[in-house]
Amino acid sequence: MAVSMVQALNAALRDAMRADDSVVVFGEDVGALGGVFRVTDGLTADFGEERCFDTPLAESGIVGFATGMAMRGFRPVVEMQFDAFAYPAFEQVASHVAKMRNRTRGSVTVPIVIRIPYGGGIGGVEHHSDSSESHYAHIPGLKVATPATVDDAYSLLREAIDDPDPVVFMEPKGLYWSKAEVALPARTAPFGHALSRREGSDVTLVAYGPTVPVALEAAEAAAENGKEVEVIDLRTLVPYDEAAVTKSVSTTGRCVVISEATGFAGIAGEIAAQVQRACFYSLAAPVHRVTGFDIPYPPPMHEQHYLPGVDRVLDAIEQLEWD
Amino acid sequence: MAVSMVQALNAALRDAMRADDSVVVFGEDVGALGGVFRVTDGLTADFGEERCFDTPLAESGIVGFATGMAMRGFRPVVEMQFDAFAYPAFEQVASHVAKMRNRTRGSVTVPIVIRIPYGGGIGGVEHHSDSSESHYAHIPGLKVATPATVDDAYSLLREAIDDPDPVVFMEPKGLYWSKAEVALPARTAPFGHALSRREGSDVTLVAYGPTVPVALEAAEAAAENGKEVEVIDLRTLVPYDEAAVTKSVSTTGRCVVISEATGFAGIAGEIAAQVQRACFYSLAAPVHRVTGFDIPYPPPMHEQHYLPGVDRVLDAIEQLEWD
Amino acid sequence: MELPVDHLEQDRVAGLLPSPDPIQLIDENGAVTSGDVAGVYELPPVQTLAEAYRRMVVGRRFDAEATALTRQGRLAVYPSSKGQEACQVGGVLALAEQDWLFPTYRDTMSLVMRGVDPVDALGLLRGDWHCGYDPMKERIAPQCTPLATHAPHAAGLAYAARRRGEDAVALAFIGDGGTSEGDFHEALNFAAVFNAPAVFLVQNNRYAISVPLSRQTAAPSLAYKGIGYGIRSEQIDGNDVAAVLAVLSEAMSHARSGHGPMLIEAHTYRIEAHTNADDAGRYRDPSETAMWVPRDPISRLERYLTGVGALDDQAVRRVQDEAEAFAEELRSRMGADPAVRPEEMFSHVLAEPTAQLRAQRETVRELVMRGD
Amino acid sequence: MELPVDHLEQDRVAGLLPSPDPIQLIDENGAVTSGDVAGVYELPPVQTLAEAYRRMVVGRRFDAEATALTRQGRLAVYPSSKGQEACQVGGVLALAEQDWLFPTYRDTMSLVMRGVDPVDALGLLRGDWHCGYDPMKERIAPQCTPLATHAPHAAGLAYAARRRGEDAVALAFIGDGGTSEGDFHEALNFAAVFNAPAVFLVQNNRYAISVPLSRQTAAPSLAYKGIGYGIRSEQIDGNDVAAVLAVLSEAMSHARSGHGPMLIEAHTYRIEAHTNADDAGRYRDPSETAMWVPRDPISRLERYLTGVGALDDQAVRRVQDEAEAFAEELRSRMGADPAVRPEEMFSHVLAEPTAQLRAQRETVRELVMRGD
Ligand SMILES: Cc1ncc(C[n+]2csc(CCOP(=O)(O)OP(=O)(O)O)c2C)c(N)n1
Ligand SMILES: Cc1ncc(C[n+]2csc(CCOP(=O)(O)OP(=O)(O)O)c2C)c(N)n1
Ligand SMILES: [Mg+2]
Ligand SMILES: [Mg+2]
Repeated sequence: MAVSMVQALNAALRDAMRADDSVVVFGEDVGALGGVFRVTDGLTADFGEERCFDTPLAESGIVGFATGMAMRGFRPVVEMQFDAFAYPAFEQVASHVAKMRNRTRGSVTVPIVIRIPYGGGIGGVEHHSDSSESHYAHIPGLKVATPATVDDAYSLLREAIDDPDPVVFMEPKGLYWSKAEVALPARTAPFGHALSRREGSDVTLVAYGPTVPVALEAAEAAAENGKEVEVIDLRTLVPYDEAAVTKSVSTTGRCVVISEATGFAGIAGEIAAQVQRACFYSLAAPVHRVTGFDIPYPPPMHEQHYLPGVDRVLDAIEQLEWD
Repeated sequence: MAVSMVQALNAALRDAMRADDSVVVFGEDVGALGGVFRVTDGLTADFGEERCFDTPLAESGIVGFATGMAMRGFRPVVEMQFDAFAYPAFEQVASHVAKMRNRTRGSVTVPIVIRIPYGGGIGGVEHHSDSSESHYAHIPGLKVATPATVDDAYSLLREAIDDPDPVVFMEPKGLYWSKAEVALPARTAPFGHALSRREGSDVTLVAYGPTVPVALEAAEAAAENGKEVEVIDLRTLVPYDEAAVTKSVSTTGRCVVISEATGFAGIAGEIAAQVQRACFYSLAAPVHRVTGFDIPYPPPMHEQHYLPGVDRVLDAIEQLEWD
Repeated sequence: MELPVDHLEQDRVAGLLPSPDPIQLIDENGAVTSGDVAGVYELPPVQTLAEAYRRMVVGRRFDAEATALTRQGRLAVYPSSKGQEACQVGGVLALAEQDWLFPTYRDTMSLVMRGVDPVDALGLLRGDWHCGYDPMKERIAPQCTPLATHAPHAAGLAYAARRRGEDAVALAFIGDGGTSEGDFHEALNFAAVFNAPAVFLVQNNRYAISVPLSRQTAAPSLAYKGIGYGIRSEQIDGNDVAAVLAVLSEAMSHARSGHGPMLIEAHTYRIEAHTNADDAGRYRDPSETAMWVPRDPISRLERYLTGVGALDDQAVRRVQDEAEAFAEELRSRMGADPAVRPEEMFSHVLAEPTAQLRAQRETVRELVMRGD
Repeated sequence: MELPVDHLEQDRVAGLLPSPDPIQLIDENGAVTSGDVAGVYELPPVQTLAEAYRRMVVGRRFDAEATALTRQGRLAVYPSSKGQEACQVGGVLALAEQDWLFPTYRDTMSLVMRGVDPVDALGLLRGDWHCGYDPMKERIAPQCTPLATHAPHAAGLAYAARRRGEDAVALAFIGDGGTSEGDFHEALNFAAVFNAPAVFLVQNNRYAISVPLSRQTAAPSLAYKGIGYGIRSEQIDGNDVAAVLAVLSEAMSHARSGHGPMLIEAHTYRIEAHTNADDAGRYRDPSETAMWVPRDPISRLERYLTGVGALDDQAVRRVQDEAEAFAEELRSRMGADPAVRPEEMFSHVLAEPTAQLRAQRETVRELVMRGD
């Protein structure tokens, strides 16, 4: 059956709630409305107000309240309505959620999942299309997962909820309505395992979340020019599967990292830095990055020019010293 | 006269307040107390309550209030007491301060300076030694400056206050009491210009803020082993002086980036990624990074093992394929 | 011996608390009421009310047209303020030329009613730029989306204006949901501590998207938040433009004359869904919405003005014609796609683009030239 | 027709507002007062007060010893709670076994008075680890430094406990300065909306480091913040342990019996500087501090207990001896550097260290072995 990413996420929440009484879902508009993207659709109806409920409109409060509940044995899955609206919770995330286990030598753990729809491409007005994954990846103590496929949406979210550590679960909102034939419950690879979405021996594209389909499309186009492109989907930014990326680039000798977020000081730089070090002797060309520009996410009528698209990826591949 | 970095910063604030009536200084404890590090010492006494004043204890409020004041012609210089205590203001910084010019096509500008003491090495308890420069560097629309020397503390802060853009001014608190013979007012190089703090032809150390003295000390030690080390002090992370780093590494063929912040997805990765691309054919070895580990900043009795010290820098240099 | 805490004058406490029931000056039948128990607020002059009527009618027509424009794909999204016209119009009528308005995404009507070109006012929602008007020229901050984050700006700007000797007050609109955010708290506190001439008007339309007021607060009413900051507070019937005007005018002069900020809660109702993209049927019963129809801010004022002889059928038709013409002009001006320059993305990031930004702009320029 | 806003019962409003003057049960001369105008609160039994006296004396001695330890370089820093013993001790005496405490950096005394090993309680300030005690075992959250951020935790934990059918209340300490943070606002609101059994005790010691209360708020008093959340509130003489105990006990049972959170403002004073590293002379006059000496929480209770015959010179000496012994043992146990294992930095970051963390731990291990 064709399942959308939203449906897969919804199913993951349902199945997790069914499997474990301590899983509770809350946030803004997650109850009767089912979330502005309908990811929590029907949960209140099916599990009751106690298991899925709306909160006052205050993201720091939501994450702080979740922290307190987690201290007393719950597994809160909270929704931040859009990426930029998670910023008010930044202190709670950085100073408490990420650090609680460490501060208390493992005595207090807060296995919270913070779901954040991120990225652009949906024609949203300002503050609705940010990509903040690099911020979270830069904070030790958090795991950061981001699905690119429907089955991973299910599998990674289930794993995130079961994980003993807090997980920032970044949902690529541009892919919410993407569909695939998937039989749920689907279990794919665990956290920390990148997956190759396409084999290829000439160049490695490293992508995650919203840029995986872009990479695949670019790979198809490059194939027409006789270049065999491997596409690696990271799936989790933390833990980062350095081994998989190194293995691929050691073979291909070329690498392009693709990320929708602002490039400067972002996760794509981390990956490039690791690749050049691990694959120094295999690289035929420097690692390139294709990322969002170093500008605020633009208004809807400009976003096509902001997003790292197939053409920019193909341009980057072209520049990888082929002669 | 030997001047400390704190004194230089204080002098810069004074001179800026004298030069421009619209400069106002506010934050927590900046008034009668003169700031917990005494950077604002005497400003209220000398310029009056209207020019330097204490606020309620609320960082988001401070930055938001500053934004409003800047909209009406003031140049607020606000203090965040410690690095982690700027997190509550994250949304104001990311969603407004950084974006206001862009949102309004240049009509509304908010030339605020947000002063943040950052980094460790002072034996502070938890939440007092974070290094969050990478977060700010990753947000388009902000400039990020960080002095490593006493004269730069003065010069960069003056420039930050005069700058038409908002500046996150990161003060390396471990160097607050470092002294130098400096005649104030001192003017050094402008924003966006890295400075070479030591010449050397064998390897380039890229550092900023608290890691500049570490780099210099490592360079001295390496010299004893016959290695000539160039030390580049970035001074501003945004704008980033790519040209200066490229020029140096093109000559030396080797590069180590040193940063106290958590390494993963931080600014050091950005620099490494840029260097490997710009200097691909000059590099004799991959770019190495010596950074804070990917863990929460440790308690005082552990911090000596966390901080990127001379030994780790020398180890990194050793690994740069010398035969 | 007494504790060295200020001995509390109960008068001071009473002076900060709102009226126990919302101030109402004209009831839904168009009759003048004794809704202001304290007798502090005066019914505005009939000319003012007639002008408010005109603007509310035009404003509602503007709002309907904007919703229509979303169906034609001319706007990315539109959050309607239908039913909130008394606040939208009363709010800006209370402003003097030099005053500043801090609106949210829901308050486009108020921008237009203050005189912003409606096409510019719709810039954000049309999507050619984030803010389509010039805030400095209009003295209207960019419409704010991250909830409550504009409230500290209003406090700061008001304080700054006072410091500069300007006679300006900042009026910030905020939703019931927005009052739950930390920034609301910090803004009110800063405004009070610095005695900033700022007025905070909470349009309590009883929903934050789908979340009802009861999930937002357990307070007797939102106006009771003021005393916790030492801010004088009031609650009003937000569908009675006479009450909005009277209380807001008092608040503005309270602030203007140096008595500090004021908090007003306007009880109103969001007649439409949160935006055109929202499905209100999921979370509220149509019967609830129906209850608010007789409380409509326009019809009650129409009855009042007709009753006092300040409005007749002909005048009503004149206003409707004006509204229709307004809508028609808007529709035709919004009919074409606006010109956008992709390189403009790089023009306003910093005062001067960095070398990196220039290089990135070049990339876009080339891609655009290649037609990608 | 009426607005569909809850018609406000003035009783409800009155029930949420604090007493106009701080509740005081024993005045500074040790005399029972009629400070509780409403007559709601009862003077605690004399045995309870005697126990409070004992703990306050030991607590103060502990505090002095901790300050002394900073001078010997045994603690990185110490924020004294001298003068705030009535809150520190009254606070924990009001707790049942199953209750949770959410303290700040200033509340080490309360930890010790609840029974945490003083060496463990000083872990944060000694600097061998962030939190030196086991929060789950002690039912005391790690002492919180980022101001007010623990307040939403207390709300969440209290709600969770109630959901689990536990009979536990969460008591959060917070400073006057901390009430200005957005997280304070959000915590109170969440607690109220979810009817969480949480009690928020504001120790208003009139300073946030150097910033006086007047710069923190313009409210009649901080307790007036409660009504804005629909939270019952009270203000008390925070140096009168009888008032602290009586009001806090009432608050705890209010919360425990399902009536929701309560906010209490305790008027007190920070006798010492902010920490040993602070220089209070820069921002306050010694004469102000002197004013608070006669209001001392210990001496007034001593007078009261002596007056009612529950304490004599011998008993006083016994308590002092106990305090001295306590301090001596602490001093000797803190005399040596604690053992630290550098690799522990990597042990608690995640449940399982990643490959990268393992590699980084190896780096440290090698450096340590090399003696760097
Ligand atoms: C910080 C933040 N969180 C969440 C959102 C998403 N959001 C947009 S409008 C809205 C509801 C706002 O309700 P209210 O403040 O009552 O204003 P109204 O829309 O009713 O006018 C939400 C949750 C946002 N814009 N900003
Ligand atoms: C979010 C945050 N901002 C700033 C600080 C720095 N700081 C530590 S204590 C303090 C004053 C706190 O005052 P108050 O809440 O009254 O508590 P008290 O110290 O008087 O007990 C400040 C500003 C902090 N710890 N956290
Ligand atoms: Mg609303
Ligand atoms: Mg205090």
